[in-house]
Amino acid sequence: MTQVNRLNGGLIDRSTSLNFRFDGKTYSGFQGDTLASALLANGVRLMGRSFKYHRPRGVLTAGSEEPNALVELRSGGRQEPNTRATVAELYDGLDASSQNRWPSLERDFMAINDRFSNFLTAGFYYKTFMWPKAFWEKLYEPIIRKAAGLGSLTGEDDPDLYDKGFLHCDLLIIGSGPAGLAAALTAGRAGAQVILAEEDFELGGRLIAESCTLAENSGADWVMQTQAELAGMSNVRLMPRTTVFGAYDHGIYGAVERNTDHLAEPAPGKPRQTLWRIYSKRALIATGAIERPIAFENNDRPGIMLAGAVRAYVNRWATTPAQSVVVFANNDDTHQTARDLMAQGVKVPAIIDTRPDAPDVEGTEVLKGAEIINTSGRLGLSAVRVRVAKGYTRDLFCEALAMSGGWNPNLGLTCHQRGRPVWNADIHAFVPGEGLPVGQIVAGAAKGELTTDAALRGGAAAAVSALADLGITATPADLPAAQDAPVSLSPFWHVKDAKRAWLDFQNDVTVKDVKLAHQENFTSVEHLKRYTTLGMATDQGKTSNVGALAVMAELTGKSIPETGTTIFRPPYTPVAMGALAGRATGKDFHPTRLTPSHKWAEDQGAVFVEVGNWMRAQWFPRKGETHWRQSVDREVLQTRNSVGVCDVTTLGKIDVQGADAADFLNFVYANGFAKLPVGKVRYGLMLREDGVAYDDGTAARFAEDHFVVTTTTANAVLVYRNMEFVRQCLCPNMDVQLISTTEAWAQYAVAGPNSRKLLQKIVDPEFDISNEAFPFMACGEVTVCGGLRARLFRISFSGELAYEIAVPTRYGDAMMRALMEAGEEFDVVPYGTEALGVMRIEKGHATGNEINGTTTALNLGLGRMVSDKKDCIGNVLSRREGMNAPDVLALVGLKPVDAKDTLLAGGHLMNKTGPVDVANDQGYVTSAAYSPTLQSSIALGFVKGGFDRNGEQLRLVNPLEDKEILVEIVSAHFVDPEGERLRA
Amino acid sequence: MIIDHPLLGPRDAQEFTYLGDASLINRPDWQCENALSEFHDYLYLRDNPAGEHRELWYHEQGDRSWLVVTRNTVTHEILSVELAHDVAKAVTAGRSAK
Amino acid sequence: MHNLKAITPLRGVTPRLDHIGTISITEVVDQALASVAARKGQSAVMQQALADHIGLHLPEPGHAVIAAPFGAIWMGPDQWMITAPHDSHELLASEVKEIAGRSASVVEQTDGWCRFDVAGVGLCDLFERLSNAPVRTMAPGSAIRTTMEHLGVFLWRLADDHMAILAPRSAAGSLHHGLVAAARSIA
Amino acid sequence: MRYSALRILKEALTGHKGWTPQWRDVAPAEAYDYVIVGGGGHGLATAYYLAKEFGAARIAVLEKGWIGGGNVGRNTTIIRSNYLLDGNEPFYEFSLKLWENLEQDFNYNAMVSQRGILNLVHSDAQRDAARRRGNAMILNGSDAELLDTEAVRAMYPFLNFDDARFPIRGGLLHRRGGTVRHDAVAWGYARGADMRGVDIIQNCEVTGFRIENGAVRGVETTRGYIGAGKVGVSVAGSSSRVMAMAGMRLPIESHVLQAFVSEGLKPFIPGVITYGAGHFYCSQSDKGGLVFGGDIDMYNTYAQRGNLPVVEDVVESGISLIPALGRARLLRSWGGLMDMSMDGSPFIDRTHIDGLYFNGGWCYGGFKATPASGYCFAHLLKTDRPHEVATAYRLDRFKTGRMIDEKGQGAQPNLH
Repeated sequence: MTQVNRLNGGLIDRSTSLNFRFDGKTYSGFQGDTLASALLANGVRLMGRSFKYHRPRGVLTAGSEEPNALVELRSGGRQEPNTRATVAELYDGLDASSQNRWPSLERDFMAINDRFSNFLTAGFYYKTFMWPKAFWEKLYEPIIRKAAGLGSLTGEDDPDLYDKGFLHCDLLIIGSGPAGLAAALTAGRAGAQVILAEEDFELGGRLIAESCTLAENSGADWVMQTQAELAGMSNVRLMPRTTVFGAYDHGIYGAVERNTDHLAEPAPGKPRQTLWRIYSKRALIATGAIERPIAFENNDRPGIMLAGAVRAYVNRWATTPAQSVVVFANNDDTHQTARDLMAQGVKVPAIIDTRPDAPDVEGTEVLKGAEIINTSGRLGLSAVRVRVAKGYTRDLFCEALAMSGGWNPNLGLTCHQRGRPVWNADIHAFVPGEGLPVGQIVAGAAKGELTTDAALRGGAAAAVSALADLGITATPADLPAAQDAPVSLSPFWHVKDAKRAWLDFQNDVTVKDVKLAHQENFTSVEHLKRYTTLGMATDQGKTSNVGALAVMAELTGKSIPETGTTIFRPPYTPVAMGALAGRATGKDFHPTRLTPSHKWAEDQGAVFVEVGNWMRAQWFPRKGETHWRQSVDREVLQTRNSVGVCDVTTLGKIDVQGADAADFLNFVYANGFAKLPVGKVRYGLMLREDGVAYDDGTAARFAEDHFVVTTTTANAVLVYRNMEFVRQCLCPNMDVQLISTTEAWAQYAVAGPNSRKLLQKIVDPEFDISNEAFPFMACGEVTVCGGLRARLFRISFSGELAYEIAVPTRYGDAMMRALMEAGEEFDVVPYGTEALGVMRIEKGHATGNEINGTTTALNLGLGRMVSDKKDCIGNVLSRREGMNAPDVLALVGLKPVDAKDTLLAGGHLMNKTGPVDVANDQGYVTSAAYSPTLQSSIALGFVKGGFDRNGEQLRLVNPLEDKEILVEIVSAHFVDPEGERLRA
Repeated sequence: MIIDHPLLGPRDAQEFTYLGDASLINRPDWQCENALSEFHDYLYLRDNPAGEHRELWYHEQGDRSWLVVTRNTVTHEILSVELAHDVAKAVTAGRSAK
Repeated sequence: MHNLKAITPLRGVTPRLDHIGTISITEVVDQALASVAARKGQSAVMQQALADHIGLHLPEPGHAVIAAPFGAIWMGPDQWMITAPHDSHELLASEVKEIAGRSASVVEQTDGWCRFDVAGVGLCDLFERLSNAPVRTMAPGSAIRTTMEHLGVFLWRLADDHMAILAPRSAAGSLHHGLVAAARSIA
Repeated sequence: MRYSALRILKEALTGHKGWTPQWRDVAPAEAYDYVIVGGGGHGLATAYYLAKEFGAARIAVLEKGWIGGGNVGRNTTIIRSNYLLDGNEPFYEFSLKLWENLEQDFNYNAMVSQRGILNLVHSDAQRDAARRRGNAMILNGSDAELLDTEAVRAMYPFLNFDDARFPIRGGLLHRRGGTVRHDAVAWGYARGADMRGVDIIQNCEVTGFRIENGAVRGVETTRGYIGAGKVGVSVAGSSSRVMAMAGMRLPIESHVLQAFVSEGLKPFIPGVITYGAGHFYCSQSDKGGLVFGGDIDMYNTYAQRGNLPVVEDVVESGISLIPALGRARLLRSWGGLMDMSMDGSPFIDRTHIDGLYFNGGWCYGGFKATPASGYCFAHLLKTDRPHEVATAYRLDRFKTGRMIDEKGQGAQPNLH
């Protein structure tokens, strides 16, 4: 197909021809085209369907504010719904499809909605679909959902990579039109660190869209020359294809750079897009202005476009939307559209100007004081009906209409921190008002400086003043003379008495909908938006909000600023979610922490489990074991019968030193630490200030002024943070120093009756670790394997005779191998977290399942640990009556009455008789396991008043899985309740 | 947000962990007459002002300092930043003077 | 002498080295670390002792110094990390404690950390994709503790084209993966 | 006016001339028996139930801006009754039952859609917790099902099952949970209350309470003094500010929760999914936007906006769970002020001032509570006794040590 609407000139590269497909048809365009410009060049006007009425639509704009021309770009996992054809850069092989239509764009079955539009007014759905009750979810809603939505995701994983990064600058300039470029030149020459971000792939803004001249040069030439100078400055970073989408606190801006969207696909390892967090000392909003349409009957047909967009297509992309274009405007500015078109030989049958005193334009007729009252053409404009000043109507045949109701400063980024725009009566538009984000300034059309000359000079001046704030002296760049005619515009928002005149094109909100909202008292702007869905589409109302506000102002009899303002929230334009996630997805969602024995465990074929960010060995299957329980049972039994080794490095370790270290721990822990002898370890329980149990662990005293504290794996970071809080904020006069040593030491539990014998082969012989010399709860520094420094603790989580041995992490792998080798004669087993869990339940030790943030020391059976003889975190509030009632939950052991039954954590406990209901609820099971030692399922749980209920039978109910069994309350210490083994 | 650390200069608030009202430094005396009531008010009640708020931030991914940041909760403007350790020392000094 | 063989943070027998584009990423294992934190009111005494004995003048906040074979990085108020080659100073914490005596709390930190040295002309491009540190204005001798790839790290600028990263040893694999991915992205 | 399909037909054929305001704009009267401060979902529902269920009259709702402009108009529209603790679950189950009949009750289609809520679990410990919760739900008359990985896959094949950092190991499904068109809830209650004679007064900010001899007499407002027999305050994120005018300090902090919506998409996610290993939950609106959120911004604030790190955190979680979302675009973000309480649970209680009642501390769970909150607050205002499902929501529970701490995080509001 030939490019029937391609003109001469433009900024496209005609030497690079590109083939592309739209809805299965092949077309060609040039390097520098967008999908929209290339389609227009090929004579394609119909590009999409509207959201609600499925009206045929073509391109309205030439930029990111486009509401109509949305397509699905690419396919498979790369399919990208709702892509604006106006910003999609053409590349060879581009494949796009229209969306929100069935079966085809030309024949869309859902266009039936348009026939019923009179019933489908704003908010009609709030008033119906309520009967019969069940029909909403079963019938109406599914139909509505299917019809709604725009493009589709395939559900396939996005295969592309996304980067994230951080940039710092003195001045961030957003927008590279005349204001932005003038500011960049000024700031760049002053030596400031400058970032110039431009959402387009070309710098220049309106300068490359208009036929204007700057001094003797064309606007485009000046842009090229300026760009070349800026590119040569090391202190200036030019960032085309970069959309600054959000203004966040303290000068931080979010931006997305589209690195490879203009290519068929990214090269391997290269990102599709990069999310930049830009730290700016000052930010200049030079985002230009957005043209506004006029609402009139059937103003939404393909071919009806904004006039500024038409000029952009003509001047930049050498494309006309059609061979015959009518112009409709309320301002002088727009007349240039006709001149630009005619200069390229495009027919302009007439300019329709709403102003009776509009100037003449050579080469075409200006219908003054006229307005368009209807249009025709099913899938594209074929004619407009004009009511001329004298009142009679005239039909003009044309395939395109260039309309303009004036320009609105593009002030989205000024509103992101609740800044409210104010009305400027000179230009009949909102301009940035008070409450701009700190450090933000505005220049050019975004500020309401609507001439090229004002924008250039405003940009330079803004840069000078912004840099002056930072102590950098700059002088305004010398700038060429440019067009400086004042804005001549007479406000015109909509043609009266239209039946259906579109304000929000994408969401199909018409003037009539605004009237209905007014009639039903949705007059507040926010109510109007929410009731009619105005401005809620993918363009966020960039072309529609102010027009609707003007209509509402007419209805309420108030002025526009009295009626309200419209503000914008981030993001400025929609942002690909992939970019916001960056590389932190999939397996890289969180860092992975590996234990010192990980490599060795992998060699053993261990099964790993995520524990926070750690990967820990869960069990170590052996040949012939087909079920995890076989492995776990073996690990438990072998540990209890001989010896087992477990990597416990993940437990938090905090080194506490200083003259007041003991007093400090005495305050942090509920139980006493002041009198712990050197060379001893003590179990410690920490409370929160509200008296609820927080964490438990041990503290080992290596010297008068030196402790090593352990925390649970889950709370390592929290406990450290809390201890720093106590140290810095509550006990600022204590001499205490803290540092985490979690990762510095590889720590292994060696447990079982043969653990001492095994360790005697590892610990160097000069260290006596006999029961007498190194009794239960002893600790000390030793050397192992011929001289390596190590720490030894005689502590036990399993309830067996047990130790923990720690060596510098780099030797952890070798240490594990040494333990296994030395333990061979005892048939040593490595055990994982499952066996660890089984043994701690058998022993009745509480962990995170029991210390769950709602349980107190009393609940845990540790009430006596909370000393009332000293001050400590949590002791005062632990005395509140509700936490000390006679029937508080108490930690108990549970076993099935019928040994064959299995206990499950999460089941609720009911009295043996009576109904199964909340009133009868006695507690719940926190942890359950099969105990190979007892050859029975066992559990820990909380039971109301459970300390006195030993021997009582309860029902363990699990209605969720339709299970109920009888259990008996027993001591939580299933194994060795007297603690003889661990002291052996 | 950016917090101007007294020792390190401006740092992204993302490096910090937020705790809450800086009055958490003023922990009551455990042996005072109305200890239960004092601790209740200390731990649970908040001024929660719309405006200037003195609050605790912990530079967890930095130098591990606790900071007292005075910030406007409406505009997010930060008015001053102090080391909490210094603030706490002043509090305890004031207490022993009494 | 003990018979235990060390492995590297990336779980190799020898340190890993990657070249991607202009960037080289080197796993550094010959580094011993010890933290020193001054006891209450003893900061001056401690600093003097270190200066006198090993010529190490502890740096200001946000900085690091080298007094070969030793180095020091500021960690927090009255707290520094001392570095030295591991092969010759495996017992660095004991050495430092010997010097500082009761003026400081000294803690062995050697194996709490992994270290990667990144060098190459694309250094700034790489690090601005990884951390919020103002890498383009970060002078040699600065050391910033911040986050990278969701990890708490030290970034120590050794030269214009040379950065050392200290990160928790257990997450060395994740950090290395992030460095390599960013290097590929800018290659 | 009663809404119906027939009515729409009639209006369509007669040029839509017959539609009347959905609520009247009225000037405040001198005095009311009941003044509800706050024209959000809870305040409007309170007025509605006071008039409809408790036969009260002379009721006004005072709103400083426009009704429904607070959290009822800026949330992620989820309704559910899947709480763990006995202090909470009966209340939320009562609320869900009210939702189930709401549209017929107030003759407004709020699009209550019980699409099902799936809370994913990623570890044995999470499964144990889900089992305990599911059982608590069932014991309280709600519904729950425990799914294994395969059952989750059958429902949501596009979740990340193969390359996940924290693999999906099942989920707790609550079929009666779902979504509601949030704005319509405010409008439906407003219209229903208005029809029953309630005065809804917009642009009327309360600036003080008139309290004499320990009893409230009325409120000072930007539109003059309004006398009141009883005053019920229901102002969510502004709770501390408003109650400070009565000299009260509350166990509440104000925080911002951001929420997000994607561009419109053809149906993709049928129900509500909550990620168990990151801060992300998501559903899809009838218009096609994916509505999602995560965690609060963590610092005290009265600004209805958040910052970028939380946006990134939420989306990282989202794409880790649903890798196909990478190509969808985030369209809009907004922030709601959350009245975060010290244990994560709300208050519906009298105060020490006679005639002054407080409803707040909803954290980010206020939307789903709207009907029950309104109903129970109306009950309390009318009878001076708490409704039986709201007896635990007392202001003095921290004094007595009877916290209702679902998450077990203690007295740190931003962790709830």
